[in-house]
Amino acid sequence: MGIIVDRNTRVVVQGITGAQGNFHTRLMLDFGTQIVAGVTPGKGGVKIHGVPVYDTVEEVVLKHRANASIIFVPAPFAADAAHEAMEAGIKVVVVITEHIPIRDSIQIMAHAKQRGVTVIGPNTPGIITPGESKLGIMPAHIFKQGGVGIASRSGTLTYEIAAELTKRGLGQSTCFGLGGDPIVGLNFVDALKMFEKDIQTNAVVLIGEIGGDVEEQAAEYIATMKYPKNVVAFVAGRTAPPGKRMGHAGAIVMGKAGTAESKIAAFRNAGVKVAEKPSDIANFLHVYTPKARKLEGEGTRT
Amino acid sequence: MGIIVDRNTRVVVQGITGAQGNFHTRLMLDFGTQIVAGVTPGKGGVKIHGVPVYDTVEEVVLKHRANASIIFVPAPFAADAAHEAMEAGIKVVVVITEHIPIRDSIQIMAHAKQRGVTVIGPNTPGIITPGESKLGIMPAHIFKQGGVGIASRSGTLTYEIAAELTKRGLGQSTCFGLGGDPIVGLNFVDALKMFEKDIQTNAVVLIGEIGGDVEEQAAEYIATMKYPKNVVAFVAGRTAPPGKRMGHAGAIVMGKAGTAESKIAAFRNAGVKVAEKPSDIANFLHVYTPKARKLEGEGTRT
Amino acid sequence: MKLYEHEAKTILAKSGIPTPTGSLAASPTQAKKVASQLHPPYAVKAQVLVAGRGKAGGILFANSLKEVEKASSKVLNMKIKGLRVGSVLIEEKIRVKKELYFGITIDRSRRCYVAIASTTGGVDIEEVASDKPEKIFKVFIDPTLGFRSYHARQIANKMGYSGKQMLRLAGILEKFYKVATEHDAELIEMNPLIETADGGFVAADARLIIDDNALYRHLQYKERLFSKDKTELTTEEIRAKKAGLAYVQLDGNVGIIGNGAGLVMATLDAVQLYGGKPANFLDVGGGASKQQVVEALNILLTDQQAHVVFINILGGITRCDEVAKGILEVQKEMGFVKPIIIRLVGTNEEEGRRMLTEAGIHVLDSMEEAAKKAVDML
Amino acid sequence: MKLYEHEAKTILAKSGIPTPTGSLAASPTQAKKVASQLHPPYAVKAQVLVAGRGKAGGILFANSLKEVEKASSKVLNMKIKGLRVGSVLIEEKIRVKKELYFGITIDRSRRCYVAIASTTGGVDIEEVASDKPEKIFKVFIDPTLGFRSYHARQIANKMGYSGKQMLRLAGILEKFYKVATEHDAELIEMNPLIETADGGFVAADARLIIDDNALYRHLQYKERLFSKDKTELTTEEIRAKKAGLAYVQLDGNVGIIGNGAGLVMATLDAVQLYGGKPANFLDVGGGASKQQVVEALNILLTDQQAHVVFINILGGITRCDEVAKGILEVQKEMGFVKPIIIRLVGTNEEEGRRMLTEAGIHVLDSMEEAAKKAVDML
Repeated sequence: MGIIVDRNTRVVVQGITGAQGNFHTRLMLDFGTQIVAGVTPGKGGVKIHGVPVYDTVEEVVLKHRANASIIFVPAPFAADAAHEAMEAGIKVVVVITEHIPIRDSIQIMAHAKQRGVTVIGPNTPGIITPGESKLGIMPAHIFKQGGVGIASRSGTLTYEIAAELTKRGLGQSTCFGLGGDPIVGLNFVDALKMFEKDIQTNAVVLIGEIGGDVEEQAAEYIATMKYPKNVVAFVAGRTAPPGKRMGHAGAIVMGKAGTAESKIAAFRNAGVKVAEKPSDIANFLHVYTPKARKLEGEGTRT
Repeated sequence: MGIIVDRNTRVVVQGITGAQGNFHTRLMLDFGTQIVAGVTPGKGGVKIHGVPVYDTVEEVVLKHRANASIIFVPAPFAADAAHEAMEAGIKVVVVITEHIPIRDSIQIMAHAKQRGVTVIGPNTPGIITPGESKLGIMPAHIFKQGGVGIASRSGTLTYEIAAELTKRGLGQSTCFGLGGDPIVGLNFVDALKMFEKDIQTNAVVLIGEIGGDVEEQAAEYIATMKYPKNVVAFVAGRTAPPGKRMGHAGAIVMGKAGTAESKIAAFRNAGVKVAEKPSDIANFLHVYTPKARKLEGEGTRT
Repeated sequence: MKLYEHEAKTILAKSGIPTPTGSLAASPTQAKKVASQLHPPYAVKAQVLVAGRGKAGGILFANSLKEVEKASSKVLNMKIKGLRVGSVLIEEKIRVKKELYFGITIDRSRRCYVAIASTTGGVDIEEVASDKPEKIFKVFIDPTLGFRSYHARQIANKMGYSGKQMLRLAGILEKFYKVATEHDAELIEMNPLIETADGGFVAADARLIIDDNALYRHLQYKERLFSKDKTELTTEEIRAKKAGLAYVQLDGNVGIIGNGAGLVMATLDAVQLYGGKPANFLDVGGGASKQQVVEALNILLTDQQAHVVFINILGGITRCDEVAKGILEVQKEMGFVKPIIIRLVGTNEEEGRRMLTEAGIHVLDSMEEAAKKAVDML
Repeated sequence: MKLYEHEAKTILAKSGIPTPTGSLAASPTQAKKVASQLHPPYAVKAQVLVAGRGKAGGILFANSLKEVEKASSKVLNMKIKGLRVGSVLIEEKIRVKKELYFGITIDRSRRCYVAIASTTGGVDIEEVASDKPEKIFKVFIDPTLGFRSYHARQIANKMGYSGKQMLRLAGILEKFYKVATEHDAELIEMNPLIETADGGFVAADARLIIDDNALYRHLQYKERLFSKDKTELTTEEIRAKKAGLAYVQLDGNVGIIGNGAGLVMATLDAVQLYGGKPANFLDVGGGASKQQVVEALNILLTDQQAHVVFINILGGITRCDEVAKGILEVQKEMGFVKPIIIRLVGTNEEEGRRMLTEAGIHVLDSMEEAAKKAVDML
């Protein structure tokens, strides 16, 4: 269970022969992800960690029935790789690559919408359903199977929070990064909808940051829909000045828009607990999600 | 009744202030078509034959609830006009304009598919549902309300055949021209499907010509689906040499593809009567469509 | 609008696609001079705007400058499918490992461009498509996506190439698509696209037809629409084109004028049905002016092959009185040098018929009757 | 990457969009010379890469050449939001009938470009959007269609123009969109776009920010990424950029280094929560090398404002031993001139901690504990 990816996800790694692709293919295989093939144009025929490499995604879908892709292709070619995956019939595309031009990302998302493809990223650490599948670059050992769904705009901060939850006995259903760019495939509302349907998930953690308004949208959704599961939020960037990009291309306060204050206020108005510091999240979950503790016992098959 | 357009069709004329647009607006109004407005960029505010003119289709849809458009805009701007109509929410777009570049037409059709818009043309005489609505440049007096649906790849030849049918007492449900270009919005199979559902239509006439394979597709459809209504076909261009465009951009035999022989053979194999000359069509209809005669009596309210 | 091979190749070369080294020559002496800058062996290729030039002897090979001169002289004196050869392209002959095909054209059913590749090149692709469909690879191009580099790689891959050679071929295909869209190509081909002995790829022959309707976006070509040297049209066809008439010369004996492409085709068919043979297709179009009718009639009256002229007008936008005026003007100016059969119905029919009848010209009602009569007059 | 006003205007002018007549000057004398070629009155505009220049006195008007010289001298001696004014743009002042706004930027929620227009120009568009939303017209641009001429007409129409003036304005907006896409604009604005007394339109001010990630497609701009004169960055920010570090200078007293944008932001927040004030944001990114750690530390150790440095590393791709090596190298080369608090967990944690502990450097486990301690050290 969990959302988007599970033990049946059949993964193709695009850009598998690059340094990053190669390295993380090994880590994903170690984790148990079903990697059925890799693609690097011009390198078809070789093997990487026992995984067969092809020239095109089309072949991989035909021969190995891949249904998800993780992209490590350099930015100038990453959009093309995403389009290739989508046209070949892949329904989940995780774009790890950062620095993709916005214009390219806009086209990726328009294409994805046409074909009903779920895009995670670009500029995401990926997605992990502990105990089942990992399409990403996150350190696997800090996660453990359980009932907390995490959607985040940040990589390392997610690890910080997930590690703390795990240490405190709160396992995770699925954790994923929306991506640090201004244009990404999923937002918090998408995440909330999916976590709502997932029976394994009994609480949701949203890790936001300055820039854009996905936090405000999520708050409105939670309030309007009387969201049935416990939600805890954290928003990074309270000290960020306007007009400056804080590392992520998408983390920027424009005038009065996209401030941490606005997001925190929106969450609080919607009745969502907002943590002042990462360690508070586990506290809130322990207090407000009694069911969360029950499911943890099961979360050890990893 | 009839297909695509009827007495409730609310028409905007794009390019209404041009010579063609102006002239045919008068003829369409005379016929009784509900023309709610015209559009010519930069001419907003004037009136043509009492019809208010606007700068944008968006306004017309808002203020006059137009749901169909007929386009007389010159070729270099016609594609833009079609996109404007579709984006404004118009669901039937009749493109009279000829000489639209193929690349532009391809984009029009892709956009139409996305939005579920019916495009007739380009390079079409338009569509007429006798007694109800006419979005086109065909002479109205040769048509009469009745039970024969006509879909045609040619203008004048349609008039020839419709006039003969009318003279012989065979009225028409709807007549329209697919358009003389290689890329057009509707094909014969689309026409057959719509005429099948239309209770007024009891027989269908398909007027084909050399080039492409919409006739072969129609024949296959009729055979496979055991098409329930009587179909008579005519194919122009038996004497056309390969490699030469016969007036229409789409009327060209490429090597061995698109010949009249191939089309006639396909129809005959599918059990469709093919007329050797235009006057045979009425003969075939009289012999094979007894019901056709019944409905004619009603076809006089024009 | 068809471009010459050498023009298409110049365009391809500019966009970075390898083409054979060579240049154009209009005389045997010039051909020899061009060849003297090249490495033997040489290819001497007739520049004509019709297909099937090879079979007609329009491509010769030469090993020496003397042979180039001789071959050029031969080719420059040829007529291919009725067209005079005005120039030859002298090129270095390529060392062929394999002949491939790559082209982009329009798929009418799917309403999109289609890229077509084959590992059997240098021959008619339609024949390959019907005889060995397994040797044909197609990509239907989604207009919102275009032909992307992965499409090029998919094709190169299916053609059996891998590694750097696959990437090299894919790179060429991608550039080729760019040429196609930038030129509004209705058809663009490299046939053959040659895999050379050293593993490279060269467009040994190229064909490019620009969508006539898009010529307003390509003004450098639009100018020559009416130039005989630069098109495959006959003098009469150019004359008709200038007058805004759609005219195709055929080899029968009944000259035909009508309005509307479908109606004119049906008129040709009817004439043949009754035993005649159409001398031409001539569509005056919708709303023809008196002057266009005059021009149309003049073309057919001076056509020695057409023994009878059959005018078939069904007026919609076209006005019968305007057509009648044209006919009367021709009668007055040059007289009818051959029998003319007229069928005239539709808009302003009465006025038109009255004018003609008063001038002693008989007018018919039925197209089929008129066709029969035209054949009877032969 | 931000372009200067005069650069953006040159680009607009090239694409056919009217801009005021004028030229750049780097000295009062040169300014006078430029003005001597123009008609009075004149505008003297500071060229700086920050917004709010008008309010800061960076735009002056002049009626004579003498006044131009004086105004230029004044402006060229200014610092605007900490940036020195290196040049002024001297232009003919435009006779204003109305000030409009037109811009194209990114709509994050709808995942597309958005064209924004307003009949209230010359002011901050975000303020107009919140105060008078009825004065704002938007077109969300479908990436498969683009911003077409009818979109431009819809906007011009809603802005209240009709007839030829509407078409003229629409033509400018269409060209503007073309500039936006051709330059991969993240934000492009004409603010104000002026309707002149004679009914024309002139881009009186222009702003263009190119998407940094797309600079590989715009190599003429990419070169200057690290040039102080051509960016709004401080010396330290350029130094960080060269080293591949994301660095933003702030005005607090606790220097902060971390890995991952979200974690570093959270670290800043934690420092503030415990009563400190962050001196900067510095993200070494994923998989930082020893050399990057050295560079990061050097920047903070030489920052006079930062009294304490807090290093917060949670190793994923980043290896703790690599970070430790960097820290040790700095310690050896220049010594720690101020207190350093280190939190180091994750990949190769044990090795990293061992190395630091052996060198006598204390390492913490918890980010919050470390933040508290850093503040305590102030």
